[in-house]
Amino acid sequence: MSINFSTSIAGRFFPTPIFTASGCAGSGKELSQFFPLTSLGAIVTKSIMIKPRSGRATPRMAETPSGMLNSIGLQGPGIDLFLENDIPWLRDQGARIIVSIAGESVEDYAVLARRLRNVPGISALEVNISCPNVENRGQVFACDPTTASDAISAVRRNIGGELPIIAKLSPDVTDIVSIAKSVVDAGADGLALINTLLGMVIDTNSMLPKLSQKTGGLSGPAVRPVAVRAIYQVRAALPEVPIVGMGGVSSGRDAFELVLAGANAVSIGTATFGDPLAAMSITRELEEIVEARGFSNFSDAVGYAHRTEQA
Amino acid sequence: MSINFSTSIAGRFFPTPIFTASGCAGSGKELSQFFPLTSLGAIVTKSIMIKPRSGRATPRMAETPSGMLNSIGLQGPGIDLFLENDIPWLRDQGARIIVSIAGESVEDYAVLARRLRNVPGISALEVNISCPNVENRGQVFACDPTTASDAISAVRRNIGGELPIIAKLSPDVTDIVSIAKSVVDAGADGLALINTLLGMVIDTNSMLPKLSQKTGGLSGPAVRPVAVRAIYQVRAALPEVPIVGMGGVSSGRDAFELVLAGANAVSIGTATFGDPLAAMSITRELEEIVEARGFSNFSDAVGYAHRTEQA
Amino acid sequence: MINSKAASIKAELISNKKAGSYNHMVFSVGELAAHCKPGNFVAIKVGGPTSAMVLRRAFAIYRASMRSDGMGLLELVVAPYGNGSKWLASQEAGSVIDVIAPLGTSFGIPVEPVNALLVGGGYGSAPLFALAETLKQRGCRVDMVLGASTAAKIYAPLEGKRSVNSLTITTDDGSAGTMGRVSDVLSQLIQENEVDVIYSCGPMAMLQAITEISTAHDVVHQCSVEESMACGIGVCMTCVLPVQGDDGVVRMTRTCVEGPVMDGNKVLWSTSREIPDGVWGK
Amino acid sequence: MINSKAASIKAELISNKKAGSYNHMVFSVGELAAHCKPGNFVAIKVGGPTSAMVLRRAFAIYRASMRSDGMGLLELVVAPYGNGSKWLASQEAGSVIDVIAPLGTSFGIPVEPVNALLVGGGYGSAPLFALAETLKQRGCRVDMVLGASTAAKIYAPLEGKRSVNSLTITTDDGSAGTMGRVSDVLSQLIQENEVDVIYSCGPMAMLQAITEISTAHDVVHQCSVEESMACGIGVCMTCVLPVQGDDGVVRMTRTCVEGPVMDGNKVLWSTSREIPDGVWGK
Ligand SMILES: Cc1cc2nc3c(=O)[nH]c(=O)nc-3n(C[C@H](O)[C@H](O)[C@H](O)COP(=O)(O)OP(=O)(O)OC[C@H]3O[C@@H](n4cnc5c(N)ncnc54)[C@H](O)[C@@H]3O)c2cc1C
Ligand SMILES: Cc1cc2nc3c(=O)[nH]c(=O)nc-3n(C[C@H](O)[C@H](O)[C@H](O)COP(=O)(O)OP(=O)(O)OC[C@H]3O[C@@H](n4cnc5c(N)ncnc54)[C@H](O)[C@@H]3O)c2cc1C
Ligand SMILES: Cc1cc2nc3c(=O)[nH]c(=O)nc-3n(C[C@H](O)[C@H](O)[C@H](O)COP(=O)(O)O)c2cc1C
Ligand SMILES: Cc1cc2nc3c(=O)[nH]c(=O)nc-3n(C[C@H](O)[C@H](O)[C@H](O)COP(=O)(O)O)c2cc1C
Ligand code: FES
Ligand code: FES
Repeated sequence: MSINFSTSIAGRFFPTPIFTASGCAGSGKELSQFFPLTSLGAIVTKSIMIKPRSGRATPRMAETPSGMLNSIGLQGPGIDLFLENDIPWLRDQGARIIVSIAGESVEDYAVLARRLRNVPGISALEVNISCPNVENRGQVFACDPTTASDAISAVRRNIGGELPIIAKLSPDVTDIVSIAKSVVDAGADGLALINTLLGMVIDTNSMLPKLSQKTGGLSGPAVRPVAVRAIYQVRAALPEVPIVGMGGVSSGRDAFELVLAGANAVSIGTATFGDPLAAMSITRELEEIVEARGFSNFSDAVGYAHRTEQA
Repeated sequence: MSINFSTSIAGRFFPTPIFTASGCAGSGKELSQFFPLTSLGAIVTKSIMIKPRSGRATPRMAETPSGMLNSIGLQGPGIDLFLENDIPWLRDQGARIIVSIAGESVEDYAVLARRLRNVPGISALEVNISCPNVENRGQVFACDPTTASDAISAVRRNIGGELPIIAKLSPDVTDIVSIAKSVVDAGADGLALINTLLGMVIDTNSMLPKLSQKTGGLSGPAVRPVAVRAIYQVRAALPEVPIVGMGGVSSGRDAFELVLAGANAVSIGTATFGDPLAAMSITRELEEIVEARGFSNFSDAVGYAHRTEQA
Repeated sequence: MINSKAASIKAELISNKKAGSYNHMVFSVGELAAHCKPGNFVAIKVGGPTSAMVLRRAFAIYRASMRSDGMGLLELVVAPYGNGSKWLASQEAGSVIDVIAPLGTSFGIPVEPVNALLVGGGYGSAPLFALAETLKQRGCRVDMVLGASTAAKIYAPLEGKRSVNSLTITTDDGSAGTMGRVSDVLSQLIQENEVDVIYSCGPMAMLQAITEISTAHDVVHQCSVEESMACGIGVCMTCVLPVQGDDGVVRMTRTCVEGPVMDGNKVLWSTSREIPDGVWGK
Repeated sequence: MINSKAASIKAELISNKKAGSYNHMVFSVGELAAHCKPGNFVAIKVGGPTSAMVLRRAFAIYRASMRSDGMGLLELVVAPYGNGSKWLASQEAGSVIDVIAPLGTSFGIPVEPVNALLVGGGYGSAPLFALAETLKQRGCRVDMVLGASTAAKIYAPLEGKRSVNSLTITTDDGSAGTMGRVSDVLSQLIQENEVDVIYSCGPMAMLQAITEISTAHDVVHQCSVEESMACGIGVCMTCVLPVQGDDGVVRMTRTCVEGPVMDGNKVLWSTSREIPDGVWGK
C-alpha cells in the first residue's frame, strides 16, 4: 500500500498510529514473542510509580458483557528497576517508547518527571492522573480541573523542554472538556482518552462484590461509544491538541471510528487479552480502511467526522 | 413458590419488584399483547412533557457491543393527551402506574407536578432530570447538585403530600452520591439509578456520527457494571432511601446483582427490545434465585452485598 | 396497535440456500404462517446466547404458507451484510431460531381488479412475489420492476416470475436488464399499463423517487419502508418517519406498527436528518 | 518470560465426547503438540465472532501427542460451567477453534526415580495422567488421589488409571471411594508409600490444604494453581499470587507465566482478599 500511514504527536513521529495501551502490554517483553515491537507505532508502558508496588489483592478482574473490570492497582517494580531493566531492553528492540507514570501526590509526579527527563530513547510521557490523591481524601486527580492541572504542572516544571507530555483523562467526570482544557493550560502537549470507567460486578453466588477492591475499571468494546463521544467532544473544543484515543478498539473499523472522532493515534488495550496479535491485525485493517476511503495521508482522516460543523 | 416477593418504595406496595424502564415500554399498550400488565410490579411510562413533542430526527439509534445508543428526544403527546388516553387505559388494565415526567425548565417540572397531583391511580412520580435545562445553557439538570435539587424541589412543592417522588439520576457525573444527597434533601422519596451514559457512534461508511443528534444515550448490558457501582455507592451513602435500579438487566441473575447492590426494585429497559417477554422471564428467574439463596423475604436481599461493611 | 396476531416463537430452520447474493431461508412456524400477510415482517434474535448484539433484526416475509400436512412455513430472503444478517445466513438447517411474527401492516389488496405495478429494490423484491400472487388471484394485472446495483442482487426466483404479466429489470452497472435505476423506467410503464396502484419495497431513496413519480401521475403508492428498528413492536420510538395522518397533521410515526407498509404520498420524505417544519410537536 | 513455544493457531476440533460431568475434547494442533508438557495450559477464544465474551478461557492440557501419521493432537477435559465453557463444550467436531498453546510452566520431572503422589480435584485430574505416564517412564512409583464433590465429577479414564500404582478416590457425598476430602487421606498415603514429591492440581483451597500437609511431612509439593486469568500471556497482571522468590522476597507473581505449576511451599496461601503483610511493594 502506498498511503502515508505515519502520525505525529506533539512533534514526535510514529510510523504507524497504533500503540499499545498502558497496563495492557506490560513492558513489551511478552508481546515481542508474537511480533516485533518495531511494528507498533509505540509501546506505552504500564504506569510506573516511584516505589515498587504490590497492587491489589485478587480477584482483580471480572469479565462483563463486551468488556471487563480490573483493579490491578498499579502493580509494578518502581521507577528505579524500570529504568534499569525495561527501558534498556525496549531501546535494544528499537521500539518507540511512551512511558506512563502515576503518582499519589503532586510531588510524586514531579519526582517521576525528574527521573525521566534525561533518559534517552523515550518518545513521550503519558501522565496517568486517574489515581487517588492521598493528599486530597483519595479523590482522583483527573476528576477535578484543579488537581488534574496541578499534577500536569508538576510534570511540566520538572520534565524540561524536550519530552512531550500526554495527559491521560478519566471519563468519570461531568465535563471532560473542562478537564482537558485545564491540563492543556497546565502544559500538556497532548491528551490520552479514555481511561477506564468506574464499575462493579457482584458475584451472585457469594453475594459479594467480585473484586477484592469492590470497584474496578471498565474497559473493552462496551465502553467504545463513551470513548468516541469523549474524543469527539475534546477534538471539537481543542482542535489543535493531539489525541491518543483508546477504549474498546478491537478491529481496524473500531480504530477508524476513533480516528474519525479525532484521535491522532489509537491505543489497543483489552483487545490484546483476547488476541496477542490484535495490535497487528488492527494496524493492517486500519491501513486498508483509510486507503479504501480514499485518504492518501492518514492524518487527513483524523477528525474527519467533524467536517459538517466546519462547513 | 412461597417467598414474599413484594417490595415497597416510599410506602407504596408492589407485588413484584420488576418494573419497566421509562421509554422502553411506551404506555404499556403494545406489551399488553404479550402479557397482562398486572404481572409487572409497575409500569413506568415514557417521560412525558407539557407539550406534544416530535423528538429528534432519525437515525435515532445505533447498536453497540452489548448495548445501544438512542436519541429519541422524548417524543410524546404531551401531558393533556397522556392524561386523557394513557392513564385511563392503564387504570382499566389494573396496572400499577409510575408516571415519568421531564421538563426543560424548573417551571416545567412544577407545572407537570400540579397536573398530576390529583390524578387517581398513580403509585409514584419518576422525575427524569437527565434533560437539558434551556434556562442554563442546555446543561443537564442531573449533572449539577443545585439544578438537580431545583427541579426536585419544584415537584415537591407542587405535588402535595400524597405521591412519592422518585428522582432519576444520570451516571454522567463526577460524584453521583453528592447529586443523590442533594435531591433527597430537596424532597425526593426515592432514587432511580441509572439513566443512560452519553455516547457516540460514528458510521465508518459515511464517516459521520450515526445519530442525527450526534450523541445518544448508551444502555444495555454494556453499562450494567456502571449501574451496579452507582447503586452500591448510593445505597452505602443513603441506606434508608429506596432505589429503583436499572441498567443492562436482561436476566434474573442480572436483576439479582442490582438487588444485592441495593435496588429495592429493578426496571427493565433495553432487554424488552430483544425480547418483549423479558420482564416476565426476569421476574420468574429472580424469584427463583432469591428463594434458592435462602431468602424468605425479597426485601432481605436488598443491599445484601454490603454486609461485610456492616459487620 | 401492533399486529394482533404477533407472537414470539422458536422456529426450526428447515432450509437455507444461496440465491445470488442472498440466502433463501425457510422456517417451520406452525399456525403462525396462516396469519402472515404480504408486507408483514418478522423480528429475529441474532447471534446466539452469548451474543453482543442486543437487538433483533427485521426481515420482510417473502412467503408464508400452510402445507397440506399442516406444517406452517415462513420464508425469508436475507442479504448477508453485517454481523446480524451474516450470523443468520450462516445458520444450518435444524437450528432453532427465535422469531416474532407477524409484525406490522400489510399491503392493501383492492376489492376490484386493478392494474398494479410492483417495484422492488435489492432484497426489497422479497415481499412482492406473495403480493403478486394475491393480486393475480383477485384478477389484477401485475407488472413488476426490480432494480439493484448488479445482477447478483436481483432476487427473482423462477416461480415468482410466473405470477407477473411482465418483469422489467434495471441494474446500476447494466449487468442485467436496463442500465439505470427503477425510477428511470417507471413513467413509461405507468402509462403503457395504465397503472392504478404502485406497490414498492426497497431503499428509502428509491421509495422517495417513486413517490415523486406516483404523485406526478396521480397513482396510489403503497410502499414498505425500512427505518432501523430497535424493538419492532412499537415501544422504543426509533423507527419513526414524518407521516401525514387522516386529520392532516404530520406526526413522527412508528413504521413498525403503522408500517412498514404506508401510503407513500403521505410520507414526508427527507434526507436532511432534521425534523421537517410543521411536524406535530417540533 | 512466557512459554517460548507459545503460538496462536486455529485448531480443528476432532472429537467432543461426554465423560461424566465433563467433555473430553480433542483438537488437531499440528507441530505444537510436540511442545506441550504436562502442566502447560492453553488459552481458548470462546463465543464465536460476535461474542460478548472478550477474554480467553484457560484449560489445562490433558494430553498432547504426535500421531504416527504426523497429526498433532491436543486433548482437554472441559467442565461446562458458565458461558465460556458451555460454549466450548457445545462445539461440534469440525469446528475451528482459536487456541494459544502451550502456555505456562510444566511439572518438574525428577532425574532420579522417586515416589510420587499425584493429587487432583475435579477437572484438576486432567493434567495428572500425562504426568503419571512420564513419571512411570522415569521409573517412579506413582500413586494417585482424586477427589470431587460427587462421583460424576471424578475424571479418571481407564487408560489413565493403568499408569498408576494405586488410585484412591474421595467424594464429599461418598458416592464413590472414601467419603471426605483428598486431604483426609494424604498423610497416610505419604507415609505408606514413602512419598518424596506431591504433584497437585485442583481448587485453591485444596492446594492450600495439601501444602499444609506437605510442609508437615517435609515433602516437595508442586501444584498447578488456578487464578482467574484475563490474558494468559503475562501482560495484564490479573492472575497473581503472593509467592516467595529465590531471594526470599514475596512478590505478587503472575501464575500464567511463572505458573500455573509452582512450588506450593513458596505460595502464601490466603483467603482474606488482602495482600499479606511483607509482600514486596505493599
Ligand atoms: C421492515 C424491515 C424489513 C427488512 N427486510 C429485510 C429482508 O427481507 N432481507 C434483509 O436481508 N434485510 C431486511 N431488513 C434489514 C435487516 O433488518 C438488517 O438491517 C440487515 O440484515 C442488516 O443487519 P446486520 O446486523 O447484518 O447489519 P448491521 O451491522 O446492523 O448494519 C445495519 C446497517 O447497515 C445498513 N444495511 C443493512 N442491510 C444492508 C445491505 N444489504 N446493503 C447495504 N446496507 C445495508 C442498514 O441500513 C443499517 O444502517 C429489513 C429491515 C426492516 C426494518
Ligand atoms: C490454569 C488454568 C487451568 C484451567 N484448566 C481447566 C480445565 O482443564 N478444565 C476446565 O473445565 N476448566 C479449567 N479452567 C477454568 C476455565 O478457565 C474457566 O474458568 C471455566 O471454564 C469457567 O469459564 P466460564 O466462561 O464457563 O465461566 P465464567 O462465567 O467465566 O465463570 C467463571 C467463574 O466460575 C468459577 N468456576 C469455573 N469453573 C467452575 C466449576 N467447574 N465449578 C465451579 N466454579 C467454577 C471460576 O472460579 C470463576 O469465578 C482452568 C483455569 C485456569 C486458570
Ligand atoms: C488490566 C488493565 C490494566 C490497566 N492498567 C493501566 C495503567 O497502568 N495505566 C493506565 O493509564 N491505564 C491502564 N489501563 C487502562 C487502559 O490503558 C485503557 O485506557 C483502557 O483499558 C481502555 O482501553 P481498552 O478498552 O482498549 O482496554 C488498564 C486497563 C486494563 C484492562
Ligand atoms: C429507547 C430508549 C428510550 C428511553 N427513554 C427514556 C425516557 O423517556 N425517560 C427516562 O427517564 N429514561 C429513558 N430511557 C432510559 C431507560 O429508562 C433506562 O434508564 C436505561 O435505558 C438503562 O436501562 P437498560 O439498560 O435496561 O435499558 C430510555 C432508554 C432507551 C433505550
Ligand atoms: S422499532 Fe421500536 S417503536 Fe418501532
Ligand atoms: S493472565 Fe494476564 S498476566 Fe497472567
